[in-house]
Amino acid sequence: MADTQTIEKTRLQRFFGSDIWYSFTRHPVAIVSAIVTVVMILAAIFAPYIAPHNPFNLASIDLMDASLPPAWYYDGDPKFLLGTDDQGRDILSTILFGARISLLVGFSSVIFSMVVGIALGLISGYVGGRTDAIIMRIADVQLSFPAILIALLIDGVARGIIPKELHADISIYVLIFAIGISGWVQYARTVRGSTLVEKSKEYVQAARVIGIRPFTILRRHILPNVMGPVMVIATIHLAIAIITEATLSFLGVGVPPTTPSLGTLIRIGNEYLFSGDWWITIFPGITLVVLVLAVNLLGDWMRDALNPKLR
Amino acid sequence: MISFIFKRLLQSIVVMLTVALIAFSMFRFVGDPINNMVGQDTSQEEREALTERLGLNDPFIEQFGRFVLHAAEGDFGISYKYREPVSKLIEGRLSATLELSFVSAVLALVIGIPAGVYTALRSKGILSKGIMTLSLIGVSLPTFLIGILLILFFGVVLRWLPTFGRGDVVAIGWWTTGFLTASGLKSLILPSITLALFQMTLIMRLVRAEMLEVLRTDFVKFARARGLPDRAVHFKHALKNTLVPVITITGLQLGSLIAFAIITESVFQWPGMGLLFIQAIADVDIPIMAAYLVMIAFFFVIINMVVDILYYTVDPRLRADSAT
Amino acid sequence: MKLRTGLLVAVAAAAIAVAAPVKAEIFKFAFQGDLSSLDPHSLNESFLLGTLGNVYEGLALYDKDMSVIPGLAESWKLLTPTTWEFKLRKGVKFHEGQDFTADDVIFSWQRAASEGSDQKVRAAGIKNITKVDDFTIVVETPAPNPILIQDLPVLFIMDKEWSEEHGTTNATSATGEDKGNYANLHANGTGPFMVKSHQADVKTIMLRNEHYWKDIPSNVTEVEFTPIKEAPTRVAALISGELDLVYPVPVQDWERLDAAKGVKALAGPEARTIFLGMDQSRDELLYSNIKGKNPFKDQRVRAAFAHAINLEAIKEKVMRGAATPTGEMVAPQINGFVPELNTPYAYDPEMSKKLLAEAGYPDGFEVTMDCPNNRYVNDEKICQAVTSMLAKVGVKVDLLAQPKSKYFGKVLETGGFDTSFYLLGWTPSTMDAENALSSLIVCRNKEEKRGLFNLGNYCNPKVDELTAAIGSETDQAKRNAMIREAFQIVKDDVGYLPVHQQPLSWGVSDRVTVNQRADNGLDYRFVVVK
Amino acid sequence: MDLLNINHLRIEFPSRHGTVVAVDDVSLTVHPGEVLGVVGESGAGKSTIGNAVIGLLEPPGEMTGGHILLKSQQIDTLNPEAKRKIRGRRIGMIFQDPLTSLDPLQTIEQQLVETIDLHLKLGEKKSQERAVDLLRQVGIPDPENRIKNYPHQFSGGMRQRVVIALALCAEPEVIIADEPTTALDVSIQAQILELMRRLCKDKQVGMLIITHDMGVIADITDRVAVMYHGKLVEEGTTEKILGNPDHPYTQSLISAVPRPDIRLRRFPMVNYIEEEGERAKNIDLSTHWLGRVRDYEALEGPLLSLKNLVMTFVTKPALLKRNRMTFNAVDDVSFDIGQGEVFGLVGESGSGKSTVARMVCSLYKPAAGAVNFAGTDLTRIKSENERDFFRRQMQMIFQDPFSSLNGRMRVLDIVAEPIRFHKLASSSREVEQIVMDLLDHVGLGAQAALRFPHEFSGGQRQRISIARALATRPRFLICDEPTSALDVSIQAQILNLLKDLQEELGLTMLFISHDLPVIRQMCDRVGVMKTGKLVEVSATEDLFENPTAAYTRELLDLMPRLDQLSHKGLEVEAG
Repeated sequence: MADTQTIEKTRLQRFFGSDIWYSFTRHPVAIVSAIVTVVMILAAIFAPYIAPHNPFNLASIDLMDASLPPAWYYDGDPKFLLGTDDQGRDILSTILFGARISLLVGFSSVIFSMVVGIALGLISGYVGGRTDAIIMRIADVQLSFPAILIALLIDGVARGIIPKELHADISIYVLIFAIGISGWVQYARTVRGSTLVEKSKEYVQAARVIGIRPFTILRRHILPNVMGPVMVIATIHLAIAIITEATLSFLGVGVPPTTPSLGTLIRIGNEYLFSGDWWITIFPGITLVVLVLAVNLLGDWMRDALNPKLR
Repeated sequence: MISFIFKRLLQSIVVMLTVALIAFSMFRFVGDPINNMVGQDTSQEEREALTERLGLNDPFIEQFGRFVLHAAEGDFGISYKYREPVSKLIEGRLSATLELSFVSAVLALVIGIPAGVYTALRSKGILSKGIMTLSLIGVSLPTFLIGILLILFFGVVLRWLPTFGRGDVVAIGWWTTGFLTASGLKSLILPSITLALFQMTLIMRLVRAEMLEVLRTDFVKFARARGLPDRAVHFKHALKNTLVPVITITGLQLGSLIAFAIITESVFQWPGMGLLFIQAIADVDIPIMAAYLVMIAFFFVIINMVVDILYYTVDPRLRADSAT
Repeated sequence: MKLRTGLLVAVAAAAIAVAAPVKAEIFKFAFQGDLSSLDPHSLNESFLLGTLGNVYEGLALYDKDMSVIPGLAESWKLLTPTTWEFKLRKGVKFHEGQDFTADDVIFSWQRAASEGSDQKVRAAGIKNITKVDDFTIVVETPAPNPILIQDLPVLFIMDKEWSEEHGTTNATSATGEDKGNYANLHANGTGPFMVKSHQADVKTIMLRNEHYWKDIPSNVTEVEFTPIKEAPTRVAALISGELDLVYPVPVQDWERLDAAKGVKALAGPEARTIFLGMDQSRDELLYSNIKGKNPFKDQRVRAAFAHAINLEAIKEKVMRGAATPTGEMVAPQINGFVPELNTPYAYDPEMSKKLLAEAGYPDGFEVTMDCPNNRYVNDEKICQAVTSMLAKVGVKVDLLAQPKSKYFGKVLETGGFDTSFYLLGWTPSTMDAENALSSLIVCRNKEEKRGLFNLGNYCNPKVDELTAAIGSETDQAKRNAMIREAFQIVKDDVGYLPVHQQPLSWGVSDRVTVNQRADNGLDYRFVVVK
Repeated sequence: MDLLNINHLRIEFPSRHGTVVAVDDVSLTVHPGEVLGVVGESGAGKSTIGNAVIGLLEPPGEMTGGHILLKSQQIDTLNPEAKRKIRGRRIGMIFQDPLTSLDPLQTIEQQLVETIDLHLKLGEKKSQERAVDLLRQVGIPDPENRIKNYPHQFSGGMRQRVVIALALCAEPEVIIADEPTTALDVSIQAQILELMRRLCKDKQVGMLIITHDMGVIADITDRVAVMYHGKLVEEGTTEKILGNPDHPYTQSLISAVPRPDIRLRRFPMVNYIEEEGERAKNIDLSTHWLGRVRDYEALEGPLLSLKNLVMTFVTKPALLKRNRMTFNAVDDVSFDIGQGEVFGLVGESGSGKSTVARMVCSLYKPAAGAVNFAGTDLTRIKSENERDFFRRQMQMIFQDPFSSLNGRMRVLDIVAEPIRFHKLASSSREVEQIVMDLLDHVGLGAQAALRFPHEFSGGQRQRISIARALATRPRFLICDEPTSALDVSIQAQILNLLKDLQEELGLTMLFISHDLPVIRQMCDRVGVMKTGKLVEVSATEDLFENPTAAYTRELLDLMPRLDQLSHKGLEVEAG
């Protein structure tokens, strides 16, 4: 028994021993984008502590500071490194807080569609028959409603049925729901596909011979084995979700400008592109591009490393 | 084959009805249309009278029934805002959106597929890595920002291309086309690029992924073993097999072009259905919204059917199945 | 039909013929909204009326400075306090050749009052019209109406026979009962320009009416209008030289326009006053953390708000110096404007805090503010600025900014005046202070249709009395005195918080000169292409 | 005169774990009209040689030594274009799986003509004629019409014929066949091998057959080269190698081949490649949990008795019943298995033998008939909980050791799962102990418990699934092709293990295989299945010595004759 301890490997060790990790260490691009992503996520999480100002604290905003250029310009104010927007908010801070919201929306909606998609995918893949047919039909209908349209409608409905005074508070959840609900199909289809493959494998039959109940089989046996491709989709979906949020904010749907996301910042800034206050758009724009690009590149590498069929 | 198409048709109708139902049940919540139909000092009584006459007080199912019956005859009612038959409005906008989507689709395919093939064949090459990264930047920027930057650069700074609209169009029956005039073609450039970028990237990546799959298969290896030159292996065998799965997804993607056009159209003031729709949402012009969504669904089912038929013609295995 | 097209062609041909020496001058412009209909009675909305004002005309017209001058009526006089006599202009022809007579006036008035018309309110200002002869009519008003004339420039005259021929004797209604009203897509007025083609929300082209009854200062032969919703696209189109005029232009883009060569910003104060309103009628605010009572009922709280808002800052930063801060509910262009009341409440946060403390809210309170985000110039930004300014005196404002359709659906009568604190803009459609008083300031009274836009229901009986008197006082001097008194009361009560007169903000190419009318209307007659 | 010379070939695969030498100093020679067999077990590097010869080494593999001569012209140094010209033209290649070797989107005509025209420049017309002619040569009936078909319209055997035709397109001098029959049924295999041998002789082509199957070797080759871990351990005439091998590896390999003609007690000396599991401690079954008397009531009569089992699959689903297309995978099958008996079920793929197994352990619900186990009809049981009681008594061992274990779970959890599920142990401590003992008992050693499946070889994995099967202390074990995915020597080990366990624990077994020799080694009685029907049931010895059913005789005739194999050191069981 003594030697078993030495043989035992923690999951972490396994990970670092794995081919994934190896191929990661061999991909400078992947490493860089991973670092960028992590840094941005951390920055977003700790925005309240690292941001020089709190753009959401209205009392601290002074309209007289509005539209100041970045600090290195002669009429810039050292207090505001990247300048201020039309309301006198510090761009750097708004970016930090904005990224926070964009990422919140992105992650939450991805998780949302992941949960829904995986659940439905597992069920229709494992149960098959009518259930499968029905779920897949729903998926088809859903597919004939492009993401943006769904989001637009759902937002419209939400604003219709939810008490108006709550809008500002719940708009972000509406957004998450709207973006999330439009994304589940891809997961469902992928998971269904790999579930069909896995369920025919003998380890599943072995479990059934033992008597394990379907739910346990799905949870303990199939789920872990279908997560690979899901993770890849999730990464790329995260990028798309963030962009979608931005796009929606352009169409006037989305979080209130008092608590702007990166997308909202860019939309607001758009109105100043011609007026020469370029920093109001460009800095959030760059942040968004870098973030999404990093996430996408990460997904790219993962796709090639795991090489699942993305269907 | 016939029975197959028939079955698909039935499905399509079901899908469209569902879409109509969902869409329709949502409209009741998007706001009160009356405010946009009257001026500021119109009295409450008149507003209520209008609501009544529009049948907005009828039970939901009744409204829906009415809508479906009329829609079946191609009558989507009268736009609240423009006070014209919606069918005429859409008729006037359809060609704009379709031409834009068409050009973008062609762009996306003509650039996307070869790029995908190239990056798959030279997956280690510097150039293809470059293409991959570059293509990502296209999807990392919100469409509207891309559009505005294009306008700013090519329209305002360089003054090469028009910044808005369709330019001069030629009417052929109710169909208006910008293909026949210089200004029409010039006006197409910026919007179609803006619209195509996203799909282009998706298609390219899809083709690449599939191609890599196919290149791993035995029959490709065997084709090599038969001494076939790379050209034949890649384009005669690999590519054809790649396209089979690509067809479906691409089909859907192109379908969503029509919907994505919303943003592009509002940035470039492109007089298409998307612009009409986004405008309608702001004005709560329910008949237009309903018609638009049904149209979109319609296009999707059509595209889906075309895709399936393509599938059958491309893949003999399916043909055999359908035969039995 | 055949005949008329013939006529039209003839007219057009003649137009070319006469214009022969002058070379074709095409004037292209864009506006943020679109021309939803060509029917002059379909919608009571400023852009629609302003644009159709070039095609149709009323008995009276606006001059460059919006002063009212004779139009299709050569002259008018008051017979009794409630009856007027109008002498109509002879020899005026509609675009399609029909003659203009008294019957057309009566018909148009009836049509304006018809089902589906959005001009009912104006039509209701007239009780009856009797035809004396083809070119003389007598108009009866329900009550003495000193400002009847103010309504006439937008009460457009259509041709009777033309309308009957095309079955458009009723105004275009949105209900679709009349599938596609002819007048909705076709126009036949007496104005200086005639519609050549119109595709809703896409493009409208108008031609010069060479047979206009008086000469047109403009040298424009063709006007091309395109709606462009997105501000950046609009501005880009102007700078890139594709258009001669775009409006509105975001005020922050002025510098850019002036910097760019070949274009400039054209600004001016609009007759519209932007103001903030507070719910002063309910015993408890709908959206506030104060329960059991309504802070806004306390004059000190309203005053505190007034002193907390830095109108100068809003002017400088939000409006880029383009607005005129004001303390009055009507603009200088409005008949009855009182210059000395125009000075805003002083910006004094300390005073504001003090007043709040006195009123029993030392730590302020919470309230939700309703705000449109696509109706007025930088409306949402103004609201944001206000929220942060009030935050500094301890009042926490939750901002609910929505597109105009949703916003009006909530705060107007339809939504049951569902608001506690809101931003609104108002241009008296009659260009007379009485309209502002009776719509915005008198106690709300559904039955008598008064104060229906007094969303917060500020209510002071004294003001009501005055307003009633003003409504029927025909002696201008007396009338203005009463208006002054009424506004003085409102100001002392702090019934409203006026913000500013918002600027007209146009972008114009150097190749044209235009006349910017205070109601943001574009009168093609005064467009000259260099 | 030599046709193909491979001299001191060395091929390396650099990898993150250091360079792997796949082929190490191998020299081979092929003469015209001669079939050289390269035999070895997985990982021996035999396929790599084939790829090297046609110049299609999978990256990152590279030739780091030796050279390859075709008609004494060195070809490994040629430029890619020149190599390509040789492929198909002078060296034909046949791959293992006919199902995936052909482009599904092109008719076989297109593929044939493409190749012919490419190499022989005959032009469209001539090429087509030649294509038809080739198909006729490889024995495809009605070639004129069949040539228009797509691959999916051919059966596996037919496709392999097409593949061969493709390989022969340009009259190559050498043909390299990599496991050409592994994916095929015995009967087809025989035909294909016959075809290949004939062609080889007629056309005086030199053939290099790469296989792991001694049967194939015995059937078709003239000379044999035995490879082990990339090295050539022995080469000689087929008789020599099979009849009287010198190298110990070859000997163990030969001794591990299941004999169709005799029944062995155990496979001797099969531990050359992989330690045949040594048990660290011999547990005393009389006292140990594993051997503890199971609470099954004794019963007389058979333990399992199948009555008129029928299984129906829907091939074309439809809403209306009459539109559905169905076929009976199992059609009216009945047989008994007495306690302690090992019953074999043999038949070709698609004969329905696995379906029977799955019905027995209620993975499938029979369309008709009864599965009586210990007197109870399992098909009548409604509640899952009630069924669990029987699930515990019967367990199953699957074919594919790679897919039969969940790669995400530790061996401990895999083996413990049934114990925990059926609550067969009181404490988790005890569970662990049991698992350790089980693993030790199947010859893996206790420390295996904490590893993950991917750290084990195929044989070891199969041991793990055996341990899992035993973990419910079953009285009845179903083995569905338990060794057909394993190398022959590993197979021998596993078969030994199963024999031992069966004796120790007095297990009753249903042993399913397509491989008659294996059946002969394992079973007491045998049932032969053909297309869902049971054609014969009889005691093993009778079946092999004097079969009654015609189909059985057919199968026996098609069996590769291995009579020239050496009997050195085998102990034959008294039949």
